[in-house]
Amino acid sequence: MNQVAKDHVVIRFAGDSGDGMQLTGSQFTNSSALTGTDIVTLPDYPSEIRAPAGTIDGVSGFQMQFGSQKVNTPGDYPDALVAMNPAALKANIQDLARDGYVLLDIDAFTERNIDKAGYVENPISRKSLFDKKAYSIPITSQTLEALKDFDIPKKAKERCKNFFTLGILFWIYDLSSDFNIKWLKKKFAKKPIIAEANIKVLKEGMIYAQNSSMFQAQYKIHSAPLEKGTYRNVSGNQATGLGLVTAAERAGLKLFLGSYPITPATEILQEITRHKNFGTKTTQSEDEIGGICSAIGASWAGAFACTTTSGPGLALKSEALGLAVITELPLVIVNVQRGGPSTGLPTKTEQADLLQAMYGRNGEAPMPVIAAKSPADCFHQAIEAGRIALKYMTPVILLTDGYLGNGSEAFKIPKVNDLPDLTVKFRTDKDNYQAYARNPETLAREWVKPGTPGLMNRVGGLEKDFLTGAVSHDPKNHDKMVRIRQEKVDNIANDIQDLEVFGDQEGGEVLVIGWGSTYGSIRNKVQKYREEGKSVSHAHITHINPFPKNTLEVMKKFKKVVIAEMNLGQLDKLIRAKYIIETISLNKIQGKPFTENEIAEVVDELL
Amino acid sequence: MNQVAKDHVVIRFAGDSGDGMQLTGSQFTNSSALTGTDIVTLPDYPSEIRAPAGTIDGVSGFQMQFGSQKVNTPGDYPDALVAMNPAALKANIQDLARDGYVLLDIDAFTERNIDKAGYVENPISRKSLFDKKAYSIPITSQTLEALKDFDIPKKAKERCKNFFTLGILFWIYDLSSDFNIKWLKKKFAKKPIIAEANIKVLKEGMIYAQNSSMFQAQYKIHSAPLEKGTYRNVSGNQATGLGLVTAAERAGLKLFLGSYPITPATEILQEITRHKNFGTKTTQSEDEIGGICSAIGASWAGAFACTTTSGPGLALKSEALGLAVITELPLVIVNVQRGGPSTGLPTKTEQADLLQAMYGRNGEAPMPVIAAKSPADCFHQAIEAGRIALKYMTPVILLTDGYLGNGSEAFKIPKVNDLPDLTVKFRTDKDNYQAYARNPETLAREWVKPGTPGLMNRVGGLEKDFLTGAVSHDPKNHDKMVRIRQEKVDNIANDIQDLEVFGDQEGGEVLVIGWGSTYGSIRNKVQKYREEGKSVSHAHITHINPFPKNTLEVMKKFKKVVIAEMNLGQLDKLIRAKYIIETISLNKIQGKPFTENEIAEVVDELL
Amino acid sequence: MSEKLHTLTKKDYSSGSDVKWCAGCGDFAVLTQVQKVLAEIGRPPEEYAFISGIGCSSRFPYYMGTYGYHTIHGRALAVATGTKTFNPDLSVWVAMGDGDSISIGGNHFIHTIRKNLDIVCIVIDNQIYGLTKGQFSPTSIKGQVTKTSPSGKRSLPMDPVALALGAGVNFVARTIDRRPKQLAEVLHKAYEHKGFSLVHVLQNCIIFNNGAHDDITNKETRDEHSLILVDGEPMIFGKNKDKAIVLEGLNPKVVNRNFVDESQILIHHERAKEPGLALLLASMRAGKFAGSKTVEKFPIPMGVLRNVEEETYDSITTEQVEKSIALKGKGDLQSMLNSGDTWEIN
Amino acid sequence: MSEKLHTLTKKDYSSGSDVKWCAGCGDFAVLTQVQKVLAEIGRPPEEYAFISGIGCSSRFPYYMGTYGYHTIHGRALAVATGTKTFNPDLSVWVAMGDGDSISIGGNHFIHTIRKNLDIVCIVIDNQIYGLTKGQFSPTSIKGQVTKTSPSGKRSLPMDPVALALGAGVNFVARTIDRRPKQLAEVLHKAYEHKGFSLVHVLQNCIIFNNGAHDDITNKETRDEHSLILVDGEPMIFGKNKDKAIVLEGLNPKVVNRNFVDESQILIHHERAKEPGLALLLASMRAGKFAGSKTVEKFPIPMGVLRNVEEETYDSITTEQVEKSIALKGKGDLQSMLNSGDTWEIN
Ligand SMILES: Cc1ncc(C[n+]2csc(CCOP(=O)(O)OP(=O)(O)O)c2C)c(N)n1
Ligand SMILES: Cc1ncc(C[n+]2csc(CCOP(=O)(O)OP(=O)(O)O)c2C)c(N)n1
Ligand code: SF4
Ligand code: SF4
Ligand SMILES: [Mg+2]
Ligand SMILES: [Mg+2]
Repeated sequence: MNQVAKDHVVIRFAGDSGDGMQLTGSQFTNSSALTGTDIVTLPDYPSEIRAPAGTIDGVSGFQMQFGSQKVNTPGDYPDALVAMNPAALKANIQDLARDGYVLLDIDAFTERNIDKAGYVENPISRKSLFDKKAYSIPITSQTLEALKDFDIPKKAKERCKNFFTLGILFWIYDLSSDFNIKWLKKKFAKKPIIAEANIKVLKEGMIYAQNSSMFQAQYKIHSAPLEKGTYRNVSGNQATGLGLVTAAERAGLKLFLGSYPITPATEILQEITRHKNFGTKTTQSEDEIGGICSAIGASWAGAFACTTTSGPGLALKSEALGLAVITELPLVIVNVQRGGPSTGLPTKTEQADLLQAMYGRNGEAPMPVIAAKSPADCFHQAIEAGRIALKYMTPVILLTDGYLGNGSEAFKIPKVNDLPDLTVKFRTDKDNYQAYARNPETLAREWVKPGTPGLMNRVGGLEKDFLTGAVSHDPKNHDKMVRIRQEKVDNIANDIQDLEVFGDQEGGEVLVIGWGSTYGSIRNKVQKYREEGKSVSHAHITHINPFPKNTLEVMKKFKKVVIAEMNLGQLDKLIRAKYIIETISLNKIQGKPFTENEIAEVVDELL
Repeated sequence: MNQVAKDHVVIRFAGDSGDGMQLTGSQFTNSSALTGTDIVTLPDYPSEIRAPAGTIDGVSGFQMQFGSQKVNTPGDYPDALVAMNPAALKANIQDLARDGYVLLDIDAFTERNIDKAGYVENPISRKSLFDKKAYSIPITSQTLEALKDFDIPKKAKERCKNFFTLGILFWIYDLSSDFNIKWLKKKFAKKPIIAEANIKVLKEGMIYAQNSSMFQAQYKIHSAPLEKGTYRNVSGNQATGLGLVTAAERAGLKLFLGSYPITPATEILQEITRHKNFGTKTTQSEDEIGGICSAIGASWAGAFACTTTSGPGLALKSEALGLAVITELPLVIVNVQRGGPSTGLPTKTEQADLLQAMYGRNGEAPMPVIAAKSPADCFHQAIEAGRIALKYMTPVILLTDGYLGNGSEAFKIPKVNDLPDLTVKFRTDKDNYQAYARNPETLAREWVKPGTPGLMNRVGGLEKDFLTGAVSHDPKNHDKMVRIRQEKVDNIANDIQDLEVFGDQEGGEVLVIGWGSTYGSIRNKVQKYREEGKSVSHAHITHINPFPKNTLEVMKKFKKVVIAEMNLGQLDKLIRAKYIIETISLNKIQGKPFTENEIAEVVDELL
Repeated sequence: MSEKLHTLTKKDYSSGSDVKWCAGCGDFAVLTQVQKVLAEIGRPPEEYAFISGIGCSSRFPYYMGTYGYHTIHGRALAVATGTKTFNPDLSVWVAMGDGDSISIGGNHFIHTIRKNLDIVCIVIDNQIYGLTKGQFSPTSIKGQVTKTSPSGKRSLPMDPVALALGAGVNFVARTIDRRPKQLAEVLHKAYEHKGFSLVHVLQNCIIFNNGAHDDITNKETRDEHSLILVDGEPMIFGKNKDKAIVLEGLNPKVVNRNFVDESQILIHHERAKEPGLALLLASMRAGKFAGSKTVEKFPIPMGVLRNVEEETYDSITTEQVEKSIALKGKGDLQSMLNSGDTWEIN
Repeated sequence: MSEKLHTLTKKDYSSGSDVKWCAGCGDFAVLTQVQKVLAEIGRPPEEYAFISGIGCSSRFPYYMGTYGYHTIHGRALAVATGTKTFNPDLSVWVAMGDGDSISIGGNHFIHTIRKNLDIVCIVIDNQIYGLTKGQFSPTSIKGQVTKTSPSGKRSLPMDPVALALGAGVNFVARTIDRRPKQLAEVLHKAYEHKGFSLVHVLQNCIIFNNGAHDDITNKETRDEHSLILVDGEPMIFGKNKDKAIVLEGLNPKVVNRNFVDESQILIHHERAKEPGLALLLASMRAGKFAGSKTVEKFPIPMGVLRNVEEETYDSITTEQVEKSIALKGKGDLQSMLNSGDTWEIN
C-alpha cells in the first residue's frame, strides 16, 4: 500500500449527540499524540438545549488537527469529515476542504433520518450536493455483524460503531490501536464483555479499511520536532484548574474556589473539586455574587482564593470586585468569555469582555488583566495570575474563552521545581503594624491572617487612611489613595515580560497584534506570509493591564499595526487611548477565531 | 447706613445636624432668589453615620452663592461663614475667603463644646486661630430672650435660633423677610404659636443687626440679567425626577420606576413617588437587580421605564443592562455618581463611573450615555435621555453626581408646549409583523404592547435573527447583529446638538473640555481668563456616547486640549481612543469640583 | 377581544416552534397541561405574558403562543414584577427551574411572594441543573453525587414550598410531571387565586437526574410515598388506603388507618386562615431528606397546601394611583413644574 | 494562645474607636452585650472574625477589638461563607440590619442557613433603612409611611424568623435591644450552638422609626405583648401571668390562664426535633401585621424558638478534604500534573 506523507491533517468527527463523537475524537487524538505529532482539538457541542435525535440541532462535533510541525489551531477546514448521520453531513459539509473527503455511515441514511436532517432527497445519491470524495461505509451493519456472537443487547452493540469508525481512521493514518485497547480494558474493567466488543469492532474497522479497495493510500504524519519531555492532552479549562491548584501549592497556601456554574466555565470548578487532597476547598454558591464574595472572605482569611465564571457572571461580580480592590486582597478571577451581549451565544467563543474586565466597576478600580493564548497556556497564565495577585495584593482577572476552555492541545508537563516560587509571607510581627503600610517596591500592603494574636484590625469598602487603613473622609487622602491604587497596578509593568515579536525584530511593514485565543490563527497566517517572504510580523499580548513596557517601542517599528480581535475593537481602544497611535482594527464576531483568509483580506491590502 | 454693592456672595451655613442649617440655607436662598439674583446651592451632609452632637463628624453644612450675574457654582471659598458651634467653626474655617467673615453663636462656645470639637482652648479667645473678621453674637440667649413671653418649652424656643441668624443675614444683605414669614405661617399652620415664635425671632435678628454697631455696611446684590420667566429652586435629584415625569407625559406614556435606595440617588425615587396622580408607578425593589429588572419588565409591557442608582448599584445592574440592549427596549438608567471604588466615599461626588457606564457589561453592549451639567440641566437631560430611549428603542444612561443631585440652582420653568414632543406609537398592525424589523432611519425596532391581539411574540437574551427575532445561532447573523446594535447607537450622532465652544469659535490656544458637574467651575475660570484677554475656551460635552459629530473638528482648532474631570482621565481615554489626539488630562479626585486655582495650575503652563 | 370567538384549543396557545427538550423530559408534560388549561380558561392568548429565566425549563415561553420574555438567569420574577405592576390586566405566568428560582433567583422569589404579586409562578424542579449539564441545585438531596459534588452534596435540600411559606405565600401547591390531571387541577386553582400562586412541579430530568422522583412515580411505591391532598377530606394514603396522618401534639404522624378512629385523622383545609396546617404539611419532607438528624420520613404531600387571599401588590399600587388622582386631580404637567416656591423674573 | 491569660474583660473586645451611632440608638445595647458575652466566653479576641454589610448596624465590626470586615451591602453572609469554610477555627459572627440581611441580602441569608454554616448571625431589625435616612425595609409594617412609601407601604412585612425556618434554620432566637439580659443569654446559646445561629434583635432607630417596638418595650404594655420563652416551661404571659397559650387543633390560641387546666398550656421545647413548635411560634406575629386578613394578633414570642443540631457545612467540607487525603494521599503536585494519559517526546 502506498503511504503518502502529510504535514498536517484536520479531521472533524460529527454525529448525533448520542453517537460518542467527543470520545472518538479524543481517542484518535491521544493515539496520534502518542506517535509524537503535535495536536490541537476543539469540540463543538450542540447549542444549549438538547434537540431531537437526528436533527441538525442535535449534531455534536469534534475537530482535531495533528501535524509534524507545531499546529496552532484545530484547523480552518477539515481534510476529513466523519458524518455518522445525514444531519451531521448537512451541518458540516460546507466546511470541508477543497480536496477533503467524507466518511459516512451509509446505514444511517434512512429515509427518516434524511428527512429529519432537512434534506429533500438522499444527499448521497445527488452527486451535485457535494462534489467531494465520499466513502459510504455500512458502519452500523458491519459493527453488528462483527458482534453477532456477542451476547449483549443490540443497543449495546450499536453503541460500538464509533470504534469501527476509529478503526478505519487508524488504518488510514497508520496509527496503532494499542493505546486504545489499553484504554478500553481499563475503562470497562468491570464489564469486560463491553471492552471485548469494542476492541473487536475496532480491529474489524482496521481490517475493513485494509481490505476494502476504497482507500488508495495511507497517510503518514511524522512526529513533530517538539521539545523533549512528558506530554498530556489538556483542555484550557482543565489547564486553568490545574494551574490554580499549582499556584496555591507553589505559594504554600490552600486553594479556595467560590463559583457558580456557567457555560463555558463550569469545567474549571469541576476540575478543581477533584483535587481535595491538596486541601483545596470549593463552594458552589447560590449565585455569582456569592461565588466572588466567598472567595473574598477566604482570601481575607488567608487562602489563595479564586472565582471562575463567564461574561454574565463577571457582570454580576462587578460590585464585589471593587471591594477586593479597595481592601487590597489577592484574588484570581477567571473569565471564560462567550458570545454576548446578555445571554448571547453561550456555547460560542468571543473576546468581548475585555473592556468589562478593565472597567466594569464603579469608581477608579484598577485591576491587572491577563489573557491566555492557548489551552496549555491557560496553565501558565493561571500561575501568572496567582503570582501577580499574591505579590501585589490585588485581584487579577485572567481572560480565557470558550475556544480555549473547551479546546485542547498537547501540554508539556513542567517539572514542579521549574515553576515559579510564589511563597507568601503573612505578617505576624506585632510591632508597628499599620494595615495599609506598603512595601516600597511592590506597593503591596501586608497580609495578616485573622487568628494572628496582636494584629487585630478592621478593613472595609469605605475609603481608608493611607497608613492606618481606618475609614477616612479626608479629600486629599482619597486623591492619594485613588492614585496609589492605580500606581500599584501600573507598576507591575516592571515585573512582566517584554512583548515579543515573531518576525522582523527590527521592524517592517505590518505588525499583527492579537491577544487570547486568536494566537494560533494569527500565528499560522503570519508564518505563511513569512514563508512567502512578506514582511508581516506577529506580537501577541498576554499582559493587557498593564501592557509590557516595550509595547509602544515595538509598534513604532512597523509601518502598519493591525489589531485582530473577536470583538468590535476593544484591545484596539485600549492601545489607542494609551499610545495615541493609528491602528487598523480587524474584527470578527462569529463565535470563532479568524481563518487565514479573513486575515489576508485586511493584511494583503497593506502590503 | 452705607450700602455696598457686591457682584456675588458665597455664604456657608454650618452647625450641628440638629441645628437646621439646611433649612436656614434654603430659606435664605429663596429669599434672595425672589429679588432676582441668580443662585446656586450645595448642602454638605455629615458623612454617613450620625455622630454625637457637638463633634466635627456631626457638622452639617449648606453653601450657597448668589449674584447679580449668572453664578455657575456654589463658590469655592465662602465670603461668610455661619458657625453655630465650635465644631462647625473648626470644620470650616480653613475654607473662608481671605477677606471673609465668621458669624458665630457665642453661647455655643461652652467649655464642653469647645472640647468636643477638639479645640484645646477657646478659639475665639485665641486670635491666632483665625485672623479673620468674626462677629460673636449671643444668638441662643437672644433667642430665648425674645421668646420669654411665649408659652412653649425651652427646647422649642432654642430650636428657633436659626431664624435669629437668618434675621441677621437678611439685614446684612438687605433682603425682605416677607417670603419667609409667609412660609412659616404655612408650614406651621397647625401650630401657630411656633410660627409666631419663629417670626418673632426672625424680626429680632434683623433688629439686632440693625442696632448693633458691629456691622459697618449692608451689602446689596442686584438682580441678575436672567431670562424672563418663572423660576424655582431645584436640586438636581428633584429636577431629574421632574424631568422623568415630564418625559413620560410628553411621550403619552405612564412612568414606571424600579429602584433601590442608595446615597446620593434616593431622592429621585422619593420625588417620583410623589407624582402618582400622573399614573406613575414606582417600586422599591429588594435590591438593585430587582430595580432594573422590574423596569425592564414594565418597559416590555409598554411603560416609560426608568431605574435610578449610584455607582455600586450600577455595578449590580450590569448584567440586566445587557438584556435591555439585546431585547432593544427603551429604558432610562440614572446614575448619580459618588466617590469610589466600592463603598468609597458615599456622600462625596466624583465622575469615575463613566467607563463603567460605557463598558460595564459582558459582550458588545453599546448604550447611549449622556451627562447633565447643573442641577437644573438634570431636568432637560432626563427628557433627552427619554427622547433617545424611546426613539431608538434602547437603554440610555444618564450620568449625574452627588454634587448635582444635592446641589440646587434657579430653574427657569419651561412652558410645557415648548418641551420636545416625544409621542410614541405602538405597533398594532398585524400584517407582516417582524419583531426585529427596523426603522431604516433610526434602526429602531417596533414596540408592541403585550395584550395587543395578533402580535404575540417572544423575546429574550439569546442572540436573535436580524428580522424575525427568533433565537439564532448563525455566526454571520451574530456578526451582523453585533454591528447593527453598535450602528444604531453611533447613528444617534446625527440627531444631537453640535458641541458648542464658549470662547474662540475659530480656534485658539487652549480648549478646556469638561463634562457633567464640573461645568460651573470650568466656565467660571475660563470666563476669567477671557476677561484677562487670554485665549482659553471651554467646550462641555453632554452626549458622551455617541459624541457630537463635530467633536474632532472643534478640538483640532485649538493648540492644546485639556480634559478636566473628577477621575483619573476617563473621558480623556474615550476621546483619545476615538480621535487619536494628544490631550492633557487634568484630574482631581477629592470629592468636589475644581477650584479656579486648580485649573490655573495646569492651564497657566500652556499659555 | 376578537369579534368572532372561535372555541380556543390547546393549539391556540402554542407558538408552533420546535420544542427542543430531550425526548422523555418531564418539561413536556408541564407545557401540555399549561396549554390545555389556558384553552379551558378561554382567555385570548394575547392577554398572557409568560416570563422565564435561564435553564431548560426556562425555554417555556418560546413554546407558548402568547407574549413571552426569556430573561436572564434568576430574574424572571423581578421582570414579572414590573410587567404585572405596570399592567395588571395581563395574566402573568412565570416558569423557572429549581436553580433559576431558588438558587440565583432566591431573593426575587421570597420578595415577590412577600409583595403578593398576582401571578402564577411555576417552579419546575428536577433537583439538578439541566441546562449546564448536571451540577447540584439547592433542591438536590444531601449526599447526591453530581458534577460539582463528586464527594456528595454537603447540605440538606431547600424546599421551595417551605421557603415560600416562610416568606408568607398565600397559595402554594405541589404536584409532579407524571400526574397530569392533578397538574391541570392545580393550575386552574392557581390561575383563579388572586395573588402570588406558587405551583411546585416535581419534574424528571431524564439525562442528568433520571429517577429522582421514582419513589413517587413508580407504580409500586408511589401510593406509599405520596399524600394526595383533597380539600375537606381526611389525609389517607397507601395502595390500600390503609395509612393515615394524625396529629401527635404538634407533629404529624403516620398511622395504620385501622388502628385509629376516623375522627382522629387530620382533615385537609386548603383555605384555613391560619398557616399552621400548611406549615405542618410543608414540614413533611419525604425520604428526600436522607442524612438529616431532625427530619422524619413522611409521604410527600401533593395538591394545594394553602389557598387564602390577601391584597395584592399590583392592586394596591393601582389603588394608590387612583386615590392620588382622586385627591390631587389628574396630573397636570405645567402645574407640577410650577409648584413649590416660584418667583418671576421680568 | 497567649501565655499569661489575664482575665478578659469587655474592654478587650472593643477596638476603642469612637462609636458613631445616634445618641439613643438601640445598636449600642447590642454592641455592649456582644462584648460582654465574648468576655464571658473567654476566647482571645484574635480568634473572632466580625463581618458585616452596609447600614448603621453594619458599622459593628469597627467597634470590636477583633478581626473585622465591613463588606458591601447585603453580602456579609456570602463573605462569611468563605471565611468560615476556609478556616473553621475562627469564630465567625455576622451583624447586619434588616435591609442588609433580608432585602438585598436575602439570597445569601436563605442559602447560608440552608448550608448550615457554623456562625452566629445577628440581624438588627429596626424595621427601617437607617443609614439611607428612612426608607421602608422588608420588615416595615404594611401601611407604614416612610420616605419611599408616602402613601403607606404596600406589602406585609417579611419576618426574618419565619423566613429562616422556611429555609431550614436549626437555631433561631428573637430578642430586643431593651432586654439586655435575654440578649446576653441568647447570644451565649447561639455561640454554643454548632451550626447557623440566627439571633433576631428588634432594635429602636430613634431617628427614623422611633417607637416601632413600643408595645413590647413600654412598661405598661410589654408584658401583654411579649411571650418570653423558657425551655421546658409552659407558655404564660401577661402582667399578672394570667394569660397562656394553648393549642386549638393546629393553631395557637391565647386564653385566660384561670379558665384552662395547667396541663393544656403549651410547653416550650427549644430542642424539639420536629419543627412544628418553632413554626407555630413563628406564625404568631404580633400586632405588627396590621392589614393582614389572615394573621391573628398574638404576643410576640421572644427567646430561643428552636435549637437543634445538624452537620455543618464547614465541618463536612473539612471532612471531605480529610477523606480525600486518606484515600488518595496528600496531594503531590508533580503526580497531579503527570496524571491522565501522558506520552514522552524524546
Ligand atoms: C448569570 C448566569 N449564571 C449562570 C448561568 C448558567 N446557567 C444557565 S441555566 C443554569 C441552571 C439551570 O438549572 P435550573 O434552573 O434548575 O433549570 P433546568 O435546566 O434544570 O430546567 C445555569 C447555572 C447563566 N446563564 N447566567
Ligand atoms: C449596592 C448598594 N445598594 C444600596 C446601598 C445603600 N444602602 C446603604 S445601607 C442601606 C440600608 C440600610 O438599612 P438596614 O440594612 O436596615 O440597616 P440600618 O441602617 O437600618 O442599621 C442601603 C439601602 C449601598 N450602600 N450599596
Ligand atoms: S437536560 Fe434534563 S431538564 Fe434539560 S431538556 Fe434534557 S431532560 Fe429536560
Ligand atoms: S439612624 Fe437610627 S439606626 Fe442609624 S444610628 Fe441613628 S438611631 Fe441608630
Ligand atoms: Mg433544574
Ligand atoms: Mg434597618
